[in-house]
Amino acid sequence: MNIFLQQLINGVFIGSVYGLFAIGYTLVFGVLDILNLAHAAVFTLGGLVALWLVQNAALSIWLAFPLATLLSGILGLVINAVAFAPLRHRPDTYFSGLISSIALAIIFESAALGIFGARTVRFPINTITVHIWQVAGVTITSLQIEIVLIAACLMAGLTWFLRHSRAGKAIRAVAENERTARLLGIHVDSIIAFTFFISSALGGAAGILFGLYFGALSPDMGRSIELKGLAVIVLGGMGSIPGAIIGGIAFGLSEVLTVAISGTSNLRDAVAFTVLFAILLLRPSGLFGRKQIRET
Amino acid sequence: MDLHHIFTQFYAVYGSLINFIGINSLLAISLYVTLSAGQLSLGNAAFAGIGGYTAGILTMYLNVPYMVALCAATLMSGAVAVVLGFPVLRLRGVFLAIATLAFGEVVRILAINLQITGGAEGLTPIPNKTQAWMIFTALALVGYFMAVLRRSRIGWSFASIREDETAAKAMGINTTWYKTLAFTIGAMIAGLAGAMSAHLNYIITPGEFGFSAAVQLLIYNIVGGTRIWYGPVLGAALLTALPEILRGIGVSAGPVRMGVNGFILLMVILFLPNGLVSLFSRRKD
Amino acid sequence: MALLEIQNITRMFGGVCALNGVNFSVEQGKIHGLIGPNGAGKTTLLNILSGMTPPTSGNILFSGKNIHMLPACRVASLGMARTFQNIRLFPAMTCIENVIAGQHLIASRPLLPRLLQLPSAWRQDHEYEEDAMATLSRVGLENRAQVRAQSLSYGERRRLEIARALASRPRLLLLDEPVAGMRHGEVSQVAELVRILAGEGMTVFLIEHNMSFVMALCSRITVLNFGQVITTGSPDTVSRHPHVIEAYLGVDKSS
Amino acid sequence: MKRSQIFSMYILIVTALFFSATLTPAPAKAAAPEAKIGIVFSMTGGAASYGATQKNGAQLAVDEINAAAGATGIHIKPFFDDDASTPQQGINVFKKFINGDHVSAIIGPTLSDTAHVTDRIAQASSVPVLGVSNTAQGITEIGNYVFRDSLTEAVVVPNTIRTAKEKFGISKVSILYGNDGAFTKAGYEAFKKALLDQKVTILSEQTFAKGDRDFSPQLTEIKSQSPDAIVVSALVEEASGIVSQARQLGIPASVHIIGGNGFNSPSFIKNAGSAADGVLIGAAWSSTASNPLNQKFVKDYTAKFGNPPDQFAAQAYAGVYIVYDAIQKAGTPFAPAKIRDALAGIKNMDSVLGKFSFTSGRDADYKAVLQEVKNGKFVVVGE
Repeated sequence: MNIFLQQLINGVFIGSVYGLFAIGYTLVFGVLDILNLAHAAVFTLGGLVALWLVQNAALSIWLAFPLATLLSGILGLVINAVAFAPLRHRPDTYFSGLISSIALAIIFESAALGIFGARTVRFPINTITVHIWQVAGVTITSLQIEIVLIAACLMAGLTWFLRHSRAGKAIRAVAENERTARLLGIHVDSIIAFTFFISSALGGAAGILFGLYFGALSPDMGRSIELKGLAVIVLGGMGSIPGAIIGGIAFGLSEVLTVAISGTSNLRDAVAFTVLFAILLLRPSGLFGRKQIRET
Repeated sequence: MDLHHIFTQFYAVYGSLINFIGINSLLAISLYVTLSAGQLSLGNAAFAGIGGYTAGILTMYLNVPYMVALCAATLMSGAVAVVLGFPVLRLRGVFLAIATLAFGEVVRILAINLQITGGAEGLTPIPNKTQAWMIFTALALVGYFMAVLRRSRIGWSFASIREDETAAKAMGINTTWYKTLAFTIGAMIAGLAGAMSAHLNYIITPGEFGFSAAVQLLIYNIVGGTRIWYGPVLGAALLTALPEILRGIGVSAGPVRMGVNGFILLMVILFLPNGLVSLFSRRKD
Repeated sequence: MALLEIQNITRMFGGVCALNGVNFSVEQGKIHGLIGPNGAGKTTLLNILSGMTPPTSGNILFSGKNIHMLPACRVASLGMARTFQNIRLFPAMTCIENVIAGQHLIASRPLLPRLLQLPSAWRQDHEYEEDAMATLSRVGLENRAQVRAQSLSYGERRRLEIARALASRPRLLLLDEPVAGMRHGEVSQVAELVRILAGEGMTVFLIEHNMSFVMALCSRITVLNFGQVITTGSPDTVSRHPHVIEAYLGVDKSS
Repeated sequence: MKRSQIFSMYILIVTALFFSATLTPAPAKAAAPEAKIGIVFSMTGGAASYGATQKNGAQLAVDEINAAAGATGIHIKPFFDDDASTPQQGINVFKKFINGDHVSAIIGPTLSDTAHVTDRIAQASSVPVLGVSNTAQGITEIGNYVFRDSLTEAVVVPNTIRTAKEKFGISKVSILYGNDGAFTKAGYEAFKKALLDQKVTILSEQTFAKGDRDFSPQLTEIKSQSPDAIVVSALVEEASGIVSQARQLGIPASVHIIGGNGFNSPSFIKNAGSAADGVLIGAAWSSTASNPLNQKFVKDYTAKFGNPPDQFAAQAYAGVYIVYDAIQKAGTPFAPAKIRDALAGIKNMDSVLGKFSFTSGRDADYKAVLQEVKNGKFVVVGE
């Protein structure tokens, strides 16, 4: 029995990291109907910048984490200014926005390769003290709990922010209908820039937590989570924050259970993409999505 | 040194590069066809994989003649495209892209786990049958076909669907049928290119058909320009030769080349929306 | 003889009843108007007629054939063409290209003869281009043939969309607010064009808010309000009908 | 212009050319003979981290050789290039080396997938190619111009399993391997054959994909089977993740972890931290091997590049010396065919890898080594 429990914990843990990555991804899609494919590169750079702060600037992780998250947010502003704002008024904006974000992702990855080198590196051993507990035959580490808590706080914080704060409501208004939002006096351009700031900050934070737990950061670490992030936001419903959180946990669990049941993980990714494929065809609005997505 | 020697010297060094330009141009056109009907598909790299594996298996295990293997590969990719097309082509825009991307990843994972496709090491040794003239004859024929298609009823229907699918329906265009046709023609050309490439490199590995390969085809189209069929060919030729050009200028191997690639794409999408081909095409924009 | 018979068409969007038991018919070779306040369900009805949206219940007979289940492209191929309220032109194409695209149903343009470069193929193309130019000149856009649709003026776009609809030589032309936003001169030009088309035997069914245009042009008018037909008849009888006045001008409390 | 004037002008030009050629500031003696060697590794793409250390090892060897060769000895003129971890780019580089630069020998490429394709071109143009990190089957079978100085897993692994059985009494194991890379798949096949040959029961076979970082599902399964040891075929990024997560999941230290070539790098110990202790690594080279050439190499490399060398750097370094030794035996830096014959004839040459010779099939032949990680250092268990 405790193996199943252990797998459950593994699934919830990795699912919360997927969820944290996905809410930034889906936030931008919700507002602009465009996929920001540079998001995975921000995930990578967030982790590497935090590592640099801890190693070279000798900051404690509890200072480096918020600072690197902030820097990732600023990177988000750059992404918006360079890749999305200039294209907003073009007829094929969803298409060209996709391409410009791919271009930025390539540039960011080559910058990471150039600055931080190709080697896989990790946070110094004593960055964070890790206690390992054996509870009813199931092992949980303090780091796991801290990460799940931080992820949960960020997700809850974002949900509260969108529902109750003025800026949050403005973001939802722009997501609903940009022209009407403009009529109501919302400064749409700065709200969109602000959305990129939050989205990239969350993406960077997910990268730092991922690097911290798995002890492996490299310029191409964003690649494997990019496709899974895509599957999570489609599963959860494009543009829906609760969908991304629940989708992330569900996706993490499905990955872990596929391995547990089939005993081998070569089918793991195949299952993930087949599920994604099926959802797109049968229920493209996903679990919680509400956008009119399929027919014209 | 007489001209002949200079040419053989140039071809000896850059022969394989020229072949890759030809293959990548064919792959770029395969995506151009689908884009010309307004369908953003990221599955053409996977169709190239299907074509490559089909032809490779036929020539390696059943030593089927090369030309027959090419035709079989083209038809196989087309058949898979028709089956995949009907469910997938009801999706719009970025959702179609994600669905075809998921299909591409499933193909890649299957190729890794199946025995007949040679698993992770890839299918090898595939007899080296592809010659340069074959690639460029195919490219010329496909190019001619594209130019003529543009002026036929099919071409006008693709263009109408690309501009506005609803209006196209109201004009009597059976959009489902024509979208599937664009998707299938693209898949067949990709299958042909994949089969030729497999017989050029002795080997075909699953890694060549994943997400980044599909995105690369999209980049050829965007940089080249998707308004006219030889736009993507221009994009494919430039970006395939870029590493050699950069080496020639003395840009050291490593991240800088990758950065230059990304930078060119960004400049094109920001300042040259209709791609390089719009620089010297006479159409007033 | 009725070309188009609409038999108690109903359409529900979730709980909202957009159309409720609509019944009327459109005579062959006549100009039929459909008027009613905003939100009466006019465009929804047009979408149902053209096969864009399936009705919840009811039938549509087009020269006797039941078409309410057919998709838009099949309906169009039976000889019905339409324009859109918010103008759906092909922006990146020039005017002549828009009209050539509109010839889809009548221009076969087979691929094989073109591949073989047969002279008959190019002659055929030339003929179709001339036909497209003729259609353009009917709407007064012959000197704007090579201009991109996206750089046309509002009135010109409306006329180009009518030209594109005419390109497939339809038997029934559905116009969704053809003169909305046009200057007076252009309105009378369109009215003249529609009169000529009807004269040539084409049946025209149009939705319009410009009352003088409708009253002058249409031989029969149907008034729609809250998804129900108030009345169908000649312009005079309709303009004096109490419910029509009430729907437009509201009830006179004093009387 | 009269014919005679043209003729005299002609003579003038020819003599001017002749004198200028001899008076060009050539060094006093004829230039020292130069052997042109093409060296191609993956500087970008998936295998970039291996290409980087390989280039360092090769560069160090080239600098040492050119310094030692002095004015008269044969110098090495290296042509470094990047195959971007793809067969396509590898072909372009090989063609440029052979037809453009007319190199006499080639070292590389990094990945076996690329070698499968590029080595055929070297064979067809009869230019000897020495792989320094290709361990998959079917590489040296391509032809008599294809060599490699990297011990294949098929040689290293049986020795590892035998020693592990004798020393730690291992009878039942679980296997965990990366199934979408030629390097890790080849390692898995060698381990499986060795385990079956030596009658070790295999409880289960778990797989993961390149780039994966989360191994807890597989490790939880393995933990429930309580094996004597976990046999892992992985690259270094995955290896450190697997080991640290295994210990974090509570798999006791009594359950040994046995790794292949992929583990043999200082970044494995750095990244895995204390979890690396007790891990057994069968490898083709050890940084703590006592042979003096090796000690000097480790000291010089660490001084020059700031971090200790890994197996990939060592095999690249040895590869340059092997090719140089063959060029010296062939007596001329320009005849690829003679260099090939000299390479084939190398027997018991002293190198950082130990007493090195080529087998008849042109594979590497020297003593593999089993290492155990003890408080942060590789310790050689049994020769």
